[in-house]
Amino acid sequence: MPKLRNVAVVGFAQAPIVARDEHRIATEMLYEQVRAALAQCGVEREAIDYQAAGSADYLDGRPFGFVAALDVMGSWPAKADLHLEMDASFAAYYAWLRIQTGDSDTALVCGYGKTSEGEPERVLNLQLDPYYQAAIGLDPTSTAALQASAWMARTGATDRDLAALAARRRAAGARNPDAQLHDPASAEDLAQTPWAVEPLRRGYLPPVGESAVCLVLAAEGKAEKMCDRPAWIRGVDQRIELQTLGGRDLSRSAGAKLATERALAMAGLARAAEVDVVELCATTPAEECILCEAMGLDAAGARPAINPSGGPLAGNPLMMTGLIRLGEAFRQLAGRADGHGVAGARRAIAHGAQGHCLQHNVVWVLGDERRWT
Amino acid sequence: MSRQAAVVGVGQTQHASRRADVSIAGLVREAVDRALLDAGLEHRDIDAVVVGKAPDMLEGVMQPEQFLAGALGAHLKPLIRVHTAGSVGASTALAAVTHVRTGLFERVLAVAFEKQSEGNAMWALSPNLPFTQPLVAGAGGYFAPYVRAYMARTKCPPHIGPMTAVNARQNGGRNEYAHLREPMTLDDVMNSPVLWDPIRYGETCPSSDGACALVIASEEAALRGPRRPAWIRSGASYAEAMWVPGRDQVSPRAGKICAKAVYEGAGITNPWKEIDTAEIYVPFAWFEAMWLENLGFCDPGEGWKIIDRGEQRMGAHLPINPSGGVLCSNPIGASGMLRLGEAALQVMGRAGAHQVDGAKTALGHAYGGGSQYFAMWIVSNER
Amino acid sequence: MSTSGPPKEPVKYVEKQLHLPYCYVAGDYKVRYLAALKDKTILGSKCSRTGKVFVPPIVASPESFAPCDELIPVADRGVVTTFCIVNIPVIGRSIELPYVAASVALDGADISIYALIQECAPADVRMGMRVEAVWKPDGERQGSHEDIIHFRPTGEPDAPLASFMHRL
Amino acid sequence: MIGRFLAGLKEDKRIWGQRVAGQGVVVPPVGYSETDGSAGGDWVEVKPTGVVTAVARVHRPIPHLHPCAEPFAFVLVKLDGADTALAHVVRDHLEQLRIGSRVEAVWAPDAERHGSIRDIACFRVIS
Repeated sequence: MPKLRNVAVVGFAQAPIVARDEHRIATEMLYEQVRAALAQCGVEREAIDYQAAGSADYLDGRPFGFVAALDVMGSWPAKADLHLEMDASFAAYYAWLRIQTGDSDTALVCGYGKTSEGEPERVLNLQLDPYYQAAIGLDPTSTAALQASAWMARTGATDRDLAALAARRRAAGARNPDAQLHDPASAEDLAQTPWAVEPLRRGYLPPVGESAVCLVLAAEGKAEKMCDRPAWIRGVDQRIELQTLGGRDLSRSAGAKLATERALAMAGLARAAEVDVVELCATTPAEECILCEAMGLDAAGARPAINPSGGPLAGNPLMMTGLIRLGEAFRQLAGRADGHGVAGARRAIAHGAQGHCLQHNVVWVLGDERRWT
Repeated sequence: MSRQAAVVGVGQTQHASRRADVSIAGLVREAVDRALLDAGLEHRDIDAVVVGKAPDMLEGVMQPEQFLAGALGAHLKPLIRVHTAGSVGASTALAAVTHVRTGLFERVLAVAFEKQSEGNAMWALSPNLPFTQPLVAGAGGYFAPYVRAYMARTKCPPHIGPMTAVNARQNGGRNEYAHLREPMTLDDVMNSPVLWDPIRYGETCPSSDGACALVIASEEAALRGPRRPAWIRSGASYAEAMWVPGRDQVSPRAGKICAKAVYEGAGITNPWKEIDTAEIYVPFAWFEAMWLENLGFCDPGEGWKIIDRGEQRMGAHLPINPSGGVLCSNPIGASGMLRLGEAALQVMGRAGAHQVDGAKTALGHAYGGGSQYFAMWIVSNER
Repeated sequence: MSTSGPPKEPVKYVEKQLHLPYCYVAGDYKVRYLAALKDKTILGSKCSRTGKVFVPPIVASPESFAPCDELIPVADRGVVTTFCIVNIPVIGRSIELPYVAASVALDGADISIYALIQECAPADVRMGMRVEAVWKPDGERQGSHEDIIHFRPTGEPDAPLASFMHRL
Repeated sequence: MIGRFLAGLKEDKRIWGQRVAGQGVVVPPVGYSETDGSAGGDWVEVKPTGVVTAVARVHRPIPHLHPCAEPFAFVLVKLDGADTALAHVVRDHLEQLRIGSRVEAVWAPDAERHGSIRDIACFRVIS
């Protein structure tokens, strides 16, 4: 392992997730979050020397949608920059790499996009290979249902188990002011909701949501000045898998397992269960259970607390859901989670994902103390 | 933390208006296989993959790197997908360099591609933004007004663009991978239809299918490789906002900032004297003169004179785009990486029939958006 | 089982027509801008730090990073800073070729808009030419960018190059 | 590879897989191993029958996206002789469909096979 720099999350601002913001376009939503995140850190835009963003043209419904975001990220004069056509959690990963090279000390990481303007079921069909999988009309809910069915068949899990997990996340979401779903719902109620795509019920899935997110990273030396309780990144790793649904064991997440092992090793931890809080980018209860299995966690356990924010089941703004997990981990460690705070949280795992059936996973391990001396 | 990185493998496809013989994956693998072969490596030697391409609308597949992960040998590896408009190929290569310079990765595969024949590029590049009158007709329609402004500002003669195009074709004729290789005369260009006045057909890049792949390695890994690598002396990518009052799209500030960063990083104080050849992103012939100024090879208003004097031709003082450049091959997403890869081939001494004699230091450059994104590197034959 | 493989002559293409509906939010600033067009008024937004005016209105100045919190009218006339004459068609566009797409700096605005120049031969359009908006008649304006049919020359003397070269 | 596989569906109503490193017989084939990136190997014909490994029942199809207007199921089918599963649909006798069900390919009529994965119209449950 090469010598690494201690880098921390020092600021995080998120627009509350809503079904549709009727008043603002995506960049207008983002501008406020960039300002808010900088204000948290007590700095002006000039203090940040790198910027990275994640978004997708097809969700914007236009080519080069991300170019307009430069105008609200403070890109004047020109800033060292990279845009990733990915969930913004991967933009954070890249910004972390960039700080590791020593070329930058601080970075803005932005995620944005108005999912409500398009029809994600149709749009995300286009992520699949055009010859075999997109051509038969698969949509993200159907691929998630295929995955859920394979997992249920292997583990013996039932509809009641999915309902129970969804209900727990709904209860947690009710305590998070930025979550989209605020009304708790019992497992019984959720189990009565109609099928979205069987074996997934509508009550188990997040509705279309949108937000805008800005997170600030800073290296040791600057981080302490920008935040009284920085969330130090102790380990991170990301892995993609082959896409073909029938070419991998859909009931497991080999990528999340490997990324977790590598991130934990970097962090000097033996097991994921040694952390206090876990935020998982799981958009169905089955995905959450698959991730827990991959990471060696108990999805129903009390500690570590899993998705105390309600997680994506309480709000899933595409292209930033993963970055919000990292932001939530920061809120927990920095004592800024308020109503959904986990008492005494000192270590956290944040997970981001994109693609059908958890194709691509990034895993962060954070702590309230520096990793490297 | 200032670790060095080097290019140890370069691969590119045959570029053509339609590569009907291969799928998207086949096209990408043609470039990757050549880059790996060049580096004496196999997929298993690669620690991470960085993929770049321009708008997904060009092929009708969203985030195609997801279905291409298997084709790229990326299964269970780290991968990121970059999109920075026209500069994307170059910023993809630079993102791979970042990976290596962290010390966490020994060898990273950078891949960029476009299969423009599978969609309608003119449509995909003419965004009908909501609530706005759709007037911009493709990239040419966007950039033509700034070409006009350049001509008005410098009072240059009208043959500069055509001369640039003729020279590009001459160079492209020596590049076995180029899409357009047939020579053109000044009259051919002057008499070609005016598509977006003042830009003529003959001054315009083609629409190509193509891919490029580079293997970027750490210093130790590069020294173990079978060939002499191209050492990456510096690299930078910058972007600037669009609606800034007075923002100069003829010579954008972001381009100057980025150039300054790579020159400083490489210890270059006089680029005209210290750089032996440059591959710069010229999708419309007039941009060669514009970028020569923006990149600091001459004073403002003097770029066209370099071309008029022929100082940017093969065998002259500073050969520009010995490969023929974007004017001869333009698989959009790959075009920026081709510039950086061609610069690397020059300092490796392996550019074949379009090799610049004795090239030791080279610039690779790309730009994108409304002249907002810039990505460049300086490569050298010495550490 | 045979191992000879499938037919040697491959299927060459898989065709797909994409149909993706989108429904865009205009945003409050753009809503007010579009509504004002009905009254033959072009609104811009003014930077709270520099006082510079953006048309169409945007919520923050990309230059100063400060909010633009005031909407003010600008003139419906200005100067062609630069332009191109479009001679090739785009799928789904109905404008007759050739047409002039110009950057027009409206009087009172600090950035230029894209505008269609008509009522003169394309060859007669000049950098520096003064132009004005041609509005749809009263009662036909819908509060959309189509309320301005195009721009046309005013006949005023051209603006000198130096007066607009810094704001193409 | 993809083109020849599709030609097999269109012209011969035969399903071909490819034996690749690390994955065994891959159906449908892409010409390379998706696990290690190595280039593909021999063609192997597989049977039009197989076993269902995953089921997603669509009760309310999405117009102009899903392949039919009536309720149906997306399935993954591991065809006999294949080591990977094919994503496809089952349209009839959905009440009999479950993971582990045996199914067989139903071919589109000759005039409606155009060289696409949908030249297999759907799968039907046979046990």
